[in-house]
Amino acid sequence: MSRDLLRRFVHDMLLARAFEERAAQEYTNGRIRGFLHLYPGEEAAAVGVVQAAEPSDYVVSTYREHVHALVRGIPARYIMAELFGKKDGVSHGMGGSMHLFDRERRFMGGYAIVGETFPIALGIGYAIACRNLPEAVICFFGDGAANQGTFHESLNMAALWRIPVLFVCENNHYQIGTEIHRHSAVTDIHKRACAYAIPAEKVDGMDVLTVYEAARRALDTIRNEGGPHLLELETYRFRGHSMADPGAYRPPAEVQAYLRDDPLAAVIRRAETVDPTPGKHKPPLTDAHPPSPFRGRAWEALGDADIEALRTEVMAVVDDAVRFAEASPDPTLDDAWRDFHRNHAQETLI
Amino acid sequence: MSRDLLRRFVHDMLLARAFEERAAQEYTNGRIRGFLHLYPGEEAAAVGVVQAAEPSDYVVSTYREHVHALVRGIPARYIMAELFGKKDGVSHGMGGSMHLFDRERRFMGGYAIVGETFPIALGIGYAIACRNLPEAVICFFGDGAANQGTFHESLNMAALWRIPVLFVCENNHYQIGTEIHRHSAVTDIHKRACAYAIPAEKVDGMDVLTVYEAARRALDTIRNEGGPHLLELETYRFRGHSMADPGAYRPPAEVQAYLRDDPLAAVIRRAETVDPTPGKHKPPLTDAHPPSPFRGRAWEALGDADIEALRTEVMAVVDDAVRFAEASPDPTLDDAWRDFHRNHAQETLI
Amino acid sequence: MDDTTLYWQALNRALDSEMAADDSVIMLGEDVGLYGGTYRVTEGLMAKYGEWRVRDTPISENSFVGLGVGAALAGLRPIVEIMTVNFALLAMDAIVNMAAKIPFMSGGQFAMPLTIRMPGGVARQLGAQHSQRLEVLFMNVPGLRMVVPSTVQDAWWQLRQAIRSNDPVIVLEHERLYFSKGPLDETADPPPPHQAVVRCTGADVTLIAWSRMTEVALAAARSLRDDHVAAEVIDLRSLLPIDWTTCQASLDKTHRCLIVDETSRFGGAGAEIAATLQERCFFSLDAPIARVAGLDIPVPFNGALEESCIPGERDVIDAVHRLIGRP
Amino acid sequence: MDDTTLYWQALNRALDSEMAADDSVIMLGEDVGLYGGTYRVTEGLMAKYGEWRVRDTPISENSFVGLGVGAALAGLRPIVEIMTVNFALLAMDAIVNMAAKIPFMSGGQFAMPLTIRMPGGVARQLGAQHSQRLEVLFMNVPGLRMVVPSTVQDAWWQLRQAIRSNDPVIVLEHERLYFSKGPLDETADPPPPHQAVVRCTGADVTLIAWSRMTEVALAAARSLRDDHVAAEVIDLRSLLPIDWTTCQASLDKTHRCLIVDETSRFGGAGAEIAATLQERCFFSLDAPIARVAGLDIPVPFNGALEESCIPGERDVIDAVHRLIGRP
Ligand SMILES: Cc1ncc(C[n+]2csc(CCOP(=O)(O)OP(=O)(O)O)c2C)c(N)n1
Ligand SMILES: Cc1ncc(C[n+]2csc(CCOP(=O)(O)OP(=O)(O)O)c2C)c(N)n1
Ligand SMILES: [Mg+2]
Ligand SMILES: [Mg+2]
Repeated sequence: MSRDLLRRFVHDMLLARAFEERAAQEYTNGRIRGFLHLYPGEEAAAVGVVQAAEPSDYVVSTYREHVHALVRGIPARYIMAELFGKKDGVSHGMGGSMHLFDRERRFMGGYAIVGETFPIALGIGYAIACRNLPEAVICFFGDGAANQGTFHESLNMAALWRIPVLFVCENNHYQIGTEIHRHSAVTDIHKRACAYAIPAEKVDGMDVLTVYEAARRALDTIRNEGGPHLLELETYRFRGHSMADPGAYRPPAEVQAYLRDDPLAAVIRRAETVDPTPGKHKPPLTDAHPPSPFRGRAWEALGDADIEALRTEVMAVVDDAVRFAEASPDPTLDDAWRDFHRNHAQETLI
Repeated sequence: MSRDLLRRFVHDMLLARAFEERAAQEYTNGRIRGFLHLYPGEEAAAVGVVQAAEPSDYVVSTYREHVHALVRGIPARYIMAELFGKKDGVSHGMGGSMHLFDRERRFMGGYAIVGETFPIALGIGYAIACRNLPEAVICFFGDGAANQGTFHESLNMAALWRIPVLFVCENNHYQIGTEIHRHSAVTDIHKRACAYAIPAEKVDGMDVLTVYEAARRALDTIRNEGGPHLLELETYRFRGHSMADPGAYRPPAEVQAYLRDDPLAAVIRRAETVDPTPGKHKPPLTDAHPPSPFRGRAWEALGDADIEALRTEVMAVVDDAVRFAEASPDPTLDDAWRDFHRNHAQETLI
Repeated sequence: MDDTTLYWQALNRALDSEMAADDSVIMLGEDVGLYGGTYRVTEGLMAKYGEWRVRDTPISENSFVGLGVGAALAGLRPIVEIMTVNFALLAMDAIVNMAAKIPFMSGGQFAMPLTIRMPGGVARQLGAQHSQRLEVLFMNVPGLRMVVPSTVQDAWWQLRQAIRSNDPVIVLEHERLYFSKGPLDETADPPPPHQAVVRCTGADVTLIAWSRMTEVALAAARSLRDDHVAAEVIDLRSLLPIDWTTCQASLDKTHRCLIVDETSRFGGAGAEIAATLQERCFFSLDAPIARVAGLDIPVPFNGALEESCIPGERDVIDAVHRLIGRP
Repeated sequence: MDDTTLYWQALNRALDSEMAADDSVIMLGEDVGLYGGTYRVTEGLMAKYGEWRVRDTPISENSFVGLGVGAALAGLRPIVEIMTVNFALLAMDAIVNMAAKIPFMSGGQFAMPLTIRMPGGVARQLGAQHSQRLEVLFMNVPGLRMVVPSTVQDAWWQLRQAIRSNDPVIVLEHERLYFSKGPLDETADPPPPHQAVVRCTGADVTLIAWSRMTEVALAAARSLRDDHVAAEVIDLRSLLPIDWTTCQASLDKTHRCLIVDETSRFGGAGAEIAATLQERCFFSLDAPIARVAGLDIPVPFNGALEESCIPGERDVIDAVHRLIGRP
């Protein structure tokens, strides 16, 4: 684990949090409308997994995808502009919050019908396998999505033909207001992969390093041995399902408990105190007192000042994104028709 | 195992075979048209399971359902008439071979879209559970159907709410021309129930007694403890998928091997030679020579004459069925409209 | 009779009253129970009737609608809520291949007392996947019925009628109507569920609308009155079947007809209305039957573009002017 | 140019020629590989192109059509066979919510070179669930195209054009056409895929048909000639979009129009045709646009009843007589 990577994680998680909180504000201000599904609490999932991917890998996501898009490298400006429905939005204001697409960065869309990410990822993976390329597809989905028929259908095909897809379940325990024990007979989503003989594991989705390492391992296996893999990340959303949902169905004590487990606070704590390069040190000798994993501030750790600088940096990025989105023009109906017809404009048919 | 029951099995299996072979003939004669999916080879499944059910249980089946209907007690006449598309058919000539319905006998339909039996059975089971009745639903499906999304969706709900459904997979290893290893990543269908924590087992689907006992046990559990159960019956269809399919994709050696395992021949052999009331005898003492399960003809077994009589009986039933079907009039368009409007004719709306 | 009932409240009371009246009425759908329904329509019912009669489901549309079909076969009267019509695309097999066909395929042995509730229409910036108007998916399916209540009173009447019907009935609600207000008389006798109603009389032109477009048509009719154009507004109330008699009577009087259709124009719901009415009223028409309808494009997210994709008051007024040949 | 090609063979050659020409063309569906397709359309292709390009799928319609969508996003040109249109009801989410919308929702970033092949129509006693005509399911979906070849030559042309298109194109074949025969010229230049064609000229009445109904209309036209009625038969060839120009030109000449529609009448495909043509041709029409169409009932299994549920030559002749006011 290099210092740069740790820095990267802290940066991404700060940016993710700041971006989403600002989006919430802009929604309250009435500058964003429609459904707005925010990600606070789940940042370690997107950051850990997407950072583990290569630029040549593909990412397929849901309606809760701003952070996946951000971490994938889509500038905050274009995402915010899309949330505002503006012409410079990443989908030209045609898609909106739930439908971010970026062809160049292989960000293959946010999908708003639960369960769509499975076949889309399967198809992209099929194209990869067909051509025998060393690429993989990352397919995000929620715990609720695991009950859609496409989960089952797509996992079967992925296993059958050994398609390089990393299925990533962001298990936040809720399908809107329905807690997982009330929507699934088997609540360990990764265990369901047994029905398709797909290797699967569950890891702590509140810890970005753990997520990153698990994703890395899974992607290595996919690249070396082929075939799909499933990763279940246990996580939690701090907010309601969308801006329209106060989340009243959750016991306050539950929310409080998870808030104490905030993945953003955790990564900062870690960055400030844990030596990010354990490999360089010898393992501690056996001792009567088990050695503490904390060493005080390690020489390669990030200091308060570093964190502060990152905070300032992401705030500037988000401010800039809002200014940019505001300034961007509304698309016209002509723009809409042009986007609609773009792909068959110069089509030659035989 | 009573002699009556064994006799019943032999009778049903003979009838099933004779009915289906005759239907094939009538198809060749041009008196039956459309898709015709026959059952020879799989009789032990329908007979063993449906005989294990109570009259108050419900049966839901597929397009390959003539034998389920016969065993359920629908007279061969009405089934054959339906295959002929006649007015006295069990569905009045409106349904056809794939859509046999008999409300009175709780035969809840043959469904021609693969995967439909799951939600239908789930819904009937829901109604039972709602009212807390000691009834169960038997839901037939093929190995190919296990890849339809509804399998997964419905099993999850059945497990979650403990719905009394016995899911019965007739695993004949083929989805039309696609062998199971080419359509399923996990070919032991019963193992897929692990994804829903549904108790499941696989038994020899070529042996009617085994099937009957497994179904009985499963239904007992369902009635006593609630919740669904899954039974996988390993079987084989001797014919092509439907009359339109010569089945050329199957190696002749494979077909030959299964033909030697004919469940009809097996039950007759057993009826003639095996004591059908093992409970009455003491277990054999330990011995250097393991005792043979065969005892020569036991006193309660069926003799050649009994079998011949049954053969004659079922032939007469099938002949009668064909005569009846032939004689039955075609339904008129008025009949069709009447059936179509039957249920809202006297409707009172508020 | 009070004047302050919201559309969702009328639906909620209709559900409550039918569940109270008949034990075999059950309800299921995503978040209909504990959460009380995305649009509050099922609020309070789980607490009152218990989880076996008000069931929260997993996200498994095809199977839980199919569950409703099976339960109807076994004698319950299920009401299935699909959260929005857009997800009905996942349940088409259950609706079209099962619910609509079983009663007939069984030779009339089985009834299908199934109600499927769902909101459709363009709401506010929900994006292309969540802004569909899918009326036509069901209109061409013999065996189904579909009601499209536009008022609070009709929401109350038509939902109750749907629940009591032995046919599968789709109750197509509208996301932008849930919080609309109107009078509700719970004791008044309803018209038949498929009967159209004249919401405003006039002799110059007939506007035919349903669901939310009724209020757009009525607003246009009010403005047109200032231009001395008397528009008659028909609210179809049901799209399957359609009450041709009421339409024909109006066209025989006005000789001109404009259909106000929120679905995309090409192949939309308005097509059947125009096709049948031109056939029935050809010789009394002074002009072709016109349609003002949704644009043939997926709905853009941008708010202004979204509005311009569906008919508004101005579009209706302009179309009427074109139709009657005034500038 | 030979005269003995079967419709399925033309499709088979079209697939072969496109797969040979372009490595990115792949194919998938139930039993398309080893089995060679239920109607032989894909015969021999797996042996030639291998299983990665000709893939047998499990029974998972929504996901394997969705697979096609994903593969198209990643640069392949997938051809998905749905065994019959009836199973498309399971794949509506992939077709309507994904394939039709992604190119637009992405602001035009992605093309969707996806072809979906499937047979529709009433075949021979397949029962209500297997006898659907679902044209309208797709007509109201902006972003899709749909061609409906009625001849061997068109099967060859239009399938190849579909594969080469960057839009999602539905190729709606017909179960009763696969074994019909006709001439095939593999070298001739095709008209645009959505252009309608006049199959037989006449000045008294225009019959508009597509897919198998074209041959029914043509047979009726031949019989009508004996009654001294000259019917012009238009084969639409495409239902999305529809070539209005060709239709309008004909109606301006004949002043009468009958639509021959195999779909159920109410809300069927013919509705849009009638609705638009009465609008465009109102002042040149001598009679309302008429439709002869499928009955509004699920298709009964009984063979004679089945036939009486869809238009036959006699129905067309009778309707023409009614339309031109002769007994
Ligand atoms: C097919 C479908 N059904 C229902 C919905 C409405 N809906 C949107 S999000 C959601 C819950 C999804 O839960 P989960 O998959 O756990 O994802 P999370 O929102 O928790 O990230 C539901 C029911 C939908 N968008 N699509
Ligand atoms: C949804 C759907 N897809 C495809 C078909 C066509 N089809 C009919 S039977 C069948 C194979 C089913 O195999 P299986 O479930 O194993 O049952 P079996 O025929 O072997 O009894 C297929 C693909 C169908 N009827 N429904
Ligand atoms: Mg969740
Ligand atoms: Mg099978």
